[in-house]
Amino acid sequence: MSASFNTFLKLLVLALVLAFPFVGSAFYTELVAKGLILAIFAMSLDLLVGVTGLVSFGHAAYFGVAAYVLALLTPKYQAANLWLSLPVAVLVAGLVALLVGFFVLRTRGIYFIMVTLAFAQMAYYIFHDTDLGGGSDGIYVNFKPSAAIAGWTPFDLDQPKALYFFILVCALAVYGGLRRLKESSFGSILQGIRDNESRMLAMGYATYRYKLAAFAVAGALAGVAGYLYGALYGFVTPEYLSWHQSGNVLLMVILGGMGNFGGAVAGAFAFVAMQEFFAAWTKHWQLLMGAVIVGAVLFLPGGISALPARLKRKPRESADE
Amino acid sequence: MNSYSPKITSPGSIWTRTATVATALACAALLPLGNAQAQSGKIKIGLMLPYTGTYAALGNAVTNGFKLYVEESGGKLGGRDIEYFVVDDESDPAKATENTNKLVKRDQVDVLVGTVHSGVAMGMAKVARENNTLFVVPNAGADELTGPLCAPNIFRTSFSNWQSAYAMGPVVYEKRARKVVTLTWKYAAGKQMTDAFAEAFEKAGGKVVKEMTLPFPNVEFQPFLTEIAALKPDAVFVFFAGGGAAKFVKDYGAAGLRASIPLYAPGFLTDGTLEAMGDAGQGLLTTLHYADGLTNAKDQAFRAGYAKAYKAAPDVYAVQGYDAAQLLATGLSAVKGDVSKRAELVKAMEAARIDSPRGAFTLSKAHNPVQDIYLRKAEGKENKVVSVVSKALADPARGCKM
Amino acid sequence: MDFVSFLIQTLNAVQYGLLLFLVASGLTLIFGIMGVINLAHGSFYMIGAYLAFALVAQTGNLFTALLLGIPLAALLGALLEWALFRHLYKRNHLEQVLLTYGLILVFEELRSLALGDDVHGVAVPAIFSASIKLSDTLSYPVYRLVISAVCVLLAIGLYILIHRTRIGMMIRAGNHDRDMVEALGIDINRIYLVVFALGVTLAAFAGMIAAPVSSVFPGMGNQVLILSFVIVVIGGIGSVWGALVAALVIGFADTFGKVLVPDYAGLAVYLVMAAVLLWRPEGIFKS
Amino acid sequence: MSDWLLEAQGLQSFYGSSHILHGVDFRVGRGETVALMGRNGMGKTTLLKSVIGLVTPRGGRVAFAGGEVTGQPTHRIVRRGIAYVPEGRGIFPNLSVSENLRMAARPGPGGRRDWDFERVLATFPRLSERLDHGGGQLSGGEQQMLTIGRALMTNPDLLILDEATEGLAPIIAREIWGIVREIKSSGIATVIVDKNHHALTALCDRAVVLVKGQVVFEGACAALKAQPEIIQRHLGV
Amino acid sequence: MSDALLRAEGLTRRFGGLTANQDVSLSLKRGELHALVGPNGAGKSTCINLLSGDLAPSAGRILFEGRDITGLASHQRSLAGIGRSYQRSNVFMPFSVFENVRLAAQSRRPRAWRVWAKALEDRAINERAEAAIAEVGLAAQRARIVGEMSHGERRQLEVAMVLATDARVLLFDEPLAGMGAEESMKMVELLRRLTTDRAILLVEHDMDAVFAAAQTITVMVNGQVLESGAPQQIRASAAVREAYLGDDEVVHE
Repeated sequence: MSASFNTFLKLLVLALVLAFPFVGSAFYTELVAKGLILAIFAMSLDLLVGVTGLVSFGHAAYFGVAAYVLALLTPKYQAANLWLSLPVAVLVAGLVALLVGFFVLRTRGIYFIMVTLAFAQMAYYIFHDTDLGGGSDGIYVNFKPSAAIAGWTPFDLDQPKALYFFILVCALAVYGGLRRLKESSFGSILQGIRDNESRMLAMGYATYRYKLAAFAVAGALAGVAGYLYGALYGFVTPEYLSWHQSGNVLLMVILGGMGNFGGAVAGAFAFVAMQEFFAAWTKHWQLLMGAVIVGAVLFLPGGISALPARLKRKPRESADE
Repeated sequence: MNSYSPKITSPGSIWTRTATVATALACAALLPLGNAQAQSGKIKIGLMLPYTGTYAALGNAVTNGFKLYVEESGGKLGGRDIEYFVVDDESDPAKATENTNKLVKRDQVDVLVGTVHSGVAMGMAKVARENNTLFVVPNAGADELTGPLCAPNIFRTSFSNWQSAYAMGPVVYEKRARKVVTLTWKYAAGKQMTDAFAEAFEKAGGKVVKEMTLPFPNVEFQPFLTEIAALKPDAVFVFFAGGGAAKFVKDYGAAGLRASIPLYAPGFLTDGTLEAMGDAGQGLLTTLHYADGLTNAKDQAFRAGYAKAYKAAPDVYAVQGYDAAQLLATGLSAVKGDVSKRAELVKAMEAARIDSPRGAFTLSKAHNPVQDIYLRKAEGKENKVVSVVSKALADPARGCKM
Repeated sequence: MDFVSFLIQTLNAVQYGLLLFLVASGLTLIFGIMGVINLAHGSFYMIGAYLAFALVAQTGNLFTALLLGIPLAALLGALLEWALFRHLYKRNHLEQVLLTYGLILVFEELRSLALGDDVHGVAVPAIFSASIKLSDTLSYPVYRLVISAVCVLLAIGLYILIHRTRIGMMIRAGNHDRDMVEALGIDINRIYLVVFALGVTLAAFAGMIAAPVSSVFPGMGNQVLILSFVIVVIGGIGSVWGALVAALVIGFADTFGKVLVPDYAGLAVYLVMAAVLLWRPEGIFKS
Repeated sequence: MSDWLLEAQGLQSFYGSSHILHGVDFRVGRGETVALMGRNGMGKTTLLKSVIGLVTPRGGRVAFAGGEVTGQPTHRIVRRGIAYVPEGRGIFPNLSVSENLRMAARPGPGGRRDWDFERVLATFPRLSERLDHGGGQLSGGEQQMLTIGRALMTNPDLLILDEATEGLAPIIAREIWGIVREIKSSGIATVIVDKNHHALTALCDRAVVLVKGQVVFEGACAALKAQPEIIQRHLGV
Repeated sequence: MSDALLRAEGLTRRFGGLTANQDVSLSLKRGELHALVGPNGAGKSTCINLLSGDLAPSAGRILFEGRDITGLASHQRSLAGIGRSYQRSNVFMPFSVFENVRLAAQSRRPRAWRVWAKALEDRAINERAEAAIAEVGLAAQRARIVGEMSHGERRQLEVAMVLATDARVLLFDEPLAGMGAEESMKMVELLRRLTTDRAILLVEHDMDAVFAAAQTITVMVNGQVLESGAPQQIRASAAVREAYLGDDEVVHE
C-alpha cells in the first residue's frame, strides 16, 4: 500500500501544479514557477550536499553565471533563441563549475565550505565591479527567449502559461534525471564517496574524478535554474551570485531534508511560502523567518521530510506489524 | 553529515511522502490568495520600500512623508479613499521584479511608489513599463529612471544623481580649486555622481586629476586618504551615504586632511549622518535639493506637521515622500479620482507645479523635478542653507525618447 | 608610489589587519577551538557597536560603556550557549550554518525594534583624540594606534589563554574528546559556556572599540562576517597566530589592492584566500 | 550504608536500541582489586561506562563512597574519586605529555594530594623524557602510561582500567602490570579488564565474569583459579 | 624471484625526523600467508600503507608481478590487484552488506560512468558481489545494514569487499583486533582458505593466530626487519624473543 500511496501522492502534486495556472492568479502562478526554479536549484545542490557529501557554500555562482549568459546573449531589442541560449548558459555554468571544482575539490570539510565561498565571491565581484553585465545595477532581459526553430514556434514563452509549463517540464526532467542518476553506478559511487571516501580510493575508485563530475553536473543544473530565473523575471543582478543566495539554497536543502531530491523540492517550496506569508503579515517578517529557522534546527533534525516519521513513530511501529 | 545519509537500500517512502505532502500543501496554500483582493472603492497604492536592512530608516521616512500628506488631505486623494499595500523590498535587487509583481499582479495596485535603492527601482521600472502601471519614484536617483527608461507612466519626485552632483562643479571651482580628486564606491550611483561633477567642474575650467573607487560597501578608507595626502589636490569630491559616509568623514578628519584639503559632496553625505559624524562633520559643504533653514511657509508648515505626527524632525526623504503624494493628488484631482483616465491623469501630473517644502518645482519632459539646488553647510545636526547654487536645474535626461 | 607613501600604506595595512584580527579573534575561539560555525558572529560585532552607542549615550563615556557592555555581552553569550548552541556541538556543520543564519535575521530585527535603523556615531575618547603628524598633509589618529595596541595585547592574551593555562588545555582537550574530559572530572559544559561567552564578548568588544572609528549602522555585522571567516580559514582553524598572520595578509591584500589594482580590489581578498588554500589546503598554520 | 566503595545494583543499560546490561550488580571494596572478565561484546565496557555515567543506565542505581550518584553527570560522579582509563587510551594527541598530565590534576576526595606531577613522572620515567612531545607522537606503551599517569593525577580512590594491555607488546605489557601492582599496593582500589587472564588472576582479589550482560560468576580470584572450567566455559579459547 | 607476486625492496619512509620504515624488504608469494608482526610503533602499518599506496616511500621500490608500481596511487594499485583492509573497520555504515560489496565489485568495471542504467540491474557485478559474500560466509546477512552489525561481522564484510575487487594480493591490517576467540578462529580459518590462489600479508598481534596460520613470519622492530622466516625459525630466534615476545614467565608466575 505504501508504494501505491506514494505514487498517488506524487500524481496528486503533479495534478496540482499542472492545474495551478488555470486556477491561481497570474502572480501566484509566477510564484509557483519561482518555487519550481528554486526547486531545480536546490536539487542541483542536493546532488552535492546530500548525495556526494560535498557542502558547497558557493552554489549561487553557477546559478548567477547562467543568468548572466542569458542576459548577455539577449540582444537589446530582440529575443534570444531558447535552443541556443539555454544550452550555452548551462554549458558555461557547467564549465565554470568544472574549473572551480578542479581547484576546490583538493580541500575538505570546513575548508571546502570556505573555498567554494571564496570562488563564488570572486565571481560575484567580477559581475559587481566590472562593466560586464551592467555592474551592481544589473542588466535587463527585455525579451523572453524565443522557442522558434527555423521559423516554426512551438510555444511562446511570452505567454505566462507557456513559460510556466516550460519551467515545470524542466523541473520534472531534472527531478527524474537526478533520481535516475542517483540509482546508477555513478550515483552509488557518489554515495560511497559521501560515506567513506578513503575506502572508495582503496577499492580503486579515482574519487576526485567522480567528485569533479558531480560538481560540474550540479553547476550545470544550477545553471538551468539561473537561466530560467533570469527569463522569468527579466532582470539579472550580481546579487544572484551573493553568499546570501548560496546560503538560501543551502537552507532549502537542509530544511527539506537531504539526499533525496524530493526533500529539496519541499524545502524550496517551504522557503518561498514562508517568505511570502511572513512578509505579508508583518514588517518585521525576518524575525519570524529567523525564529522558524532556529526552531527547525533545534526541533526538526533531518528536515521536513523526516517530520512524519518523528510525529508518528509509535503508530507506525504498530502499523508495520 | 553521515547521520543524515539515507540508507541506500531503504525504499525511502517516508521522505517521498512527506516531501510530496509538503509541496502539495505549499501549492495549495497559495491558491486561495489568488482572488482574495476584491474590488473596492479605494485607490490602491503600493508602497515598496526598504523596511529592513541598511536603508530601513530611509524607507520609513518616505512612508511617513507620503502618509502625512494623505492625512492632511483627509485620508483621500482625488476625492477617493486610499488603501495601502506595503512590501519590504529589503534593498535587494535580486528580488526587485518579484516584489514589484506582488504589488502589480497580486494586489493590482493603481499606483506604485518606491524606492530607495537604485537597482531595485530599476527593477520596479521594468515591471511598471511592462504592465503600464503608474509609478512614482520618491528617492532612487539613478539617471536611467528619467533617462533611457523614461516612460509616460514613470515619475520621480526626488532627484537624479546628475542633478545633485552637477551643481557642485561650479561651487568647487569658485572656491579656487583647480585640481580635484574624486572618490566613491564602485557602483552606478557613485559613477553617475562623480561623472556629473567632473562634467560641470571641467566645464568651469578645473581638472579632475584622479578618480578613485573602492568596492561597495567596503569602508576601509585609509589607503585612499594616504594617496590623497600624497597627491595634494586642491579639493576632494566624494559620494558616500549612510554608515559609510559617517565613517569616511570621521576618517578624513582624523587623518588631518580637513585642515588642508576641503571636502565637497552631494548632500547624501551629511543627511541623517551628522549626529554620527560628531565634530568631524561640522562645516561640511554639500549640494542638495533640500536644506534645513529654508524660509518658505510650506516648509515650516510641513515641519510642524511632521514633528507633530511622528515626534521626529523630517529629512529630505520625508519631503520626497510627501511630494510623491502631492504629485499624485494633483493628477488624481484632475480626473476626480478616476484612475482609468490615464492620459488625462498623466497630463495633469506633467503639468503640475508642486508646492514642495523644498521650494516649488515642476517636472521636466522626462518627469524628473526641475528644481533649485542648495548649497548647505553642516551646523550642529542640521544642513543649513547657504545659497541657491543652481536655479531650476533640469536633468539633461540623456537617452530619454519621450 | 614613493617610499614615504609606501611606508604609510604599510602602516595602514598593518593597522587594518590588526583590526580585522580583533573582529576575527572571537571567531577563532568559537569556530576554531569549539568547532562551531557561527555565522552570527557578525551580529555580535554589530550588537557590540550598538551597545557602545547606547551606553555612551547614557553614560557619556566609552570606558564606562565598555565596563558595562562587556559583562552584558558575556551574559548574552552565556545565555545563547545555554539555550541554543549547547544543542549544536554534536550536530554537523550544516545545521550550525543554518541555525546561526537564522540568528542573523533575528538579531538584525531585534536591533531594529530596540534601537531603530539610524546611523550613529560614537565619540573617540578625549584622551585618545589627538593625531600624530606623518607628512605635511597627513596625520594618524592616536585612537587607531590604540586599537592596534589592544589587538596585539589581545592576541598575546588569547595565545596564553589557549596554550599556557589549564583552562586552555581543557578547551583543547575537549575539542578532541569531550567524553574523556568529562571522565577526568571536568565539567565540559561549563567550559564551553565560558569559551562561548568569551567568543561573543570578543566580537562585541571589537564592535565597541571599533565604534568610534567605524560609526554604527544597520548591516555592519555582515560586512565583517565573511572577512572574519576568511581570516580564520586562511590562518588555519584553531590557530591564534594563524589568525593574526592571516589578518595581516588580508590587510595587505586589501590595502595594496585598492591602491595598485583599484578595479579588482574586491576580488583581491578572495584571490588571496583561494591561492593560500590551494597552496596549503588547511591554512597557513594548521593545528 | 554499606562498606563498599562502589556499589551498583540492577543496572540496565542500552546501546542504541540493543539491550546490553540485564540487571548487573557490581561492587568494589576499598583498596580492592577487581578483575572484570568476559569475552568481547559481553558488556564489560558498557558496565564501566554506566558506572561513571558516560552511558546513562535505564534502570538500577549506583552509589560511590556512600553517596548515591545515579543519573548524575559524569564529571560529578568521578569527582567523588574515580579515575577512568578507557579502552583505546583516550589521550589528547593535540596536547603535550606534560599538558595531558597537568590538565587533569586535582586533589582527591578529602583534599588528598598523594599524587602530583613529580610523583607521576617518578613512576613513569619514560614520560619525563618526552614531556614536550605531543600525545599523538607516543608509542602505544607510552600512551598507556600517560593515561594511567593522568588518571593518578586526579588522586582517585578507584582506578578503572579498561583493556589495560591491549595492543601492547608483551614486554611493554609486563611493565604495565608492574605499575598496576604498584598502584594496588598504594591502596587505590582498581577495576581491571584485560585479555590476559593469567596476569589478571595473579593480581586480583576478586573477579566478576559477565556473559551477555549478566554476572555469571562473582568471587575470590583464588576461587576462580581453582575452577578452570569456569574460565574455559566463559572466557576460554 | 619470479614466484613472488609482490616484492618490496629497500622501502624507507621518513616522517620529518622520524624514520618509520628503514630499508624494509619483503616478498609475498602466491598461496602464502605472510604475517608481519612486531611491537606497537614498529612500523607495520606504515609498511602496509606503503604497499597499498596510501603513503609514498621516501626510498625503495615495489614490484607487482615483476612490474614496478612504486609510482602508482592507491586506487591504481587497487585496480592492478592489490586489496587491503584497515586497522579500524572501514566500511559504509548506512549501506547494506550487499551494497557494500557491490560497490567494491563495481570498481572493477569501466561502466562506473554509466549514469542512466540502474546500478542494481548490472547482473555481472551483482553475481560477483554475491560470490564474495558467500565466500566469507555472510550470505544470510546480505540485506542487513552494516551499521547494525557486530564488529566481527564487519571485519568479515571487509574481507568480502577486498575479494570482490578480485585482488590477488591481500593486505590485512589487524583483522582479528577486537574479536572474540570464536570469531578469531573463524577468521583465521577464512584467511587460510583464501590463501590458496592469492598472497596475503597479515599484520596481527594475536600470536596464537599468527603461528597457527602463517607460512612465513616477518618481525619488525623500530622500523626495520629483524628476522624473517618460517614460524619455527622465528620461535627459535633469541633476538625475536628478546625484542618482541619477551619472557612470558614473569606474567604467568
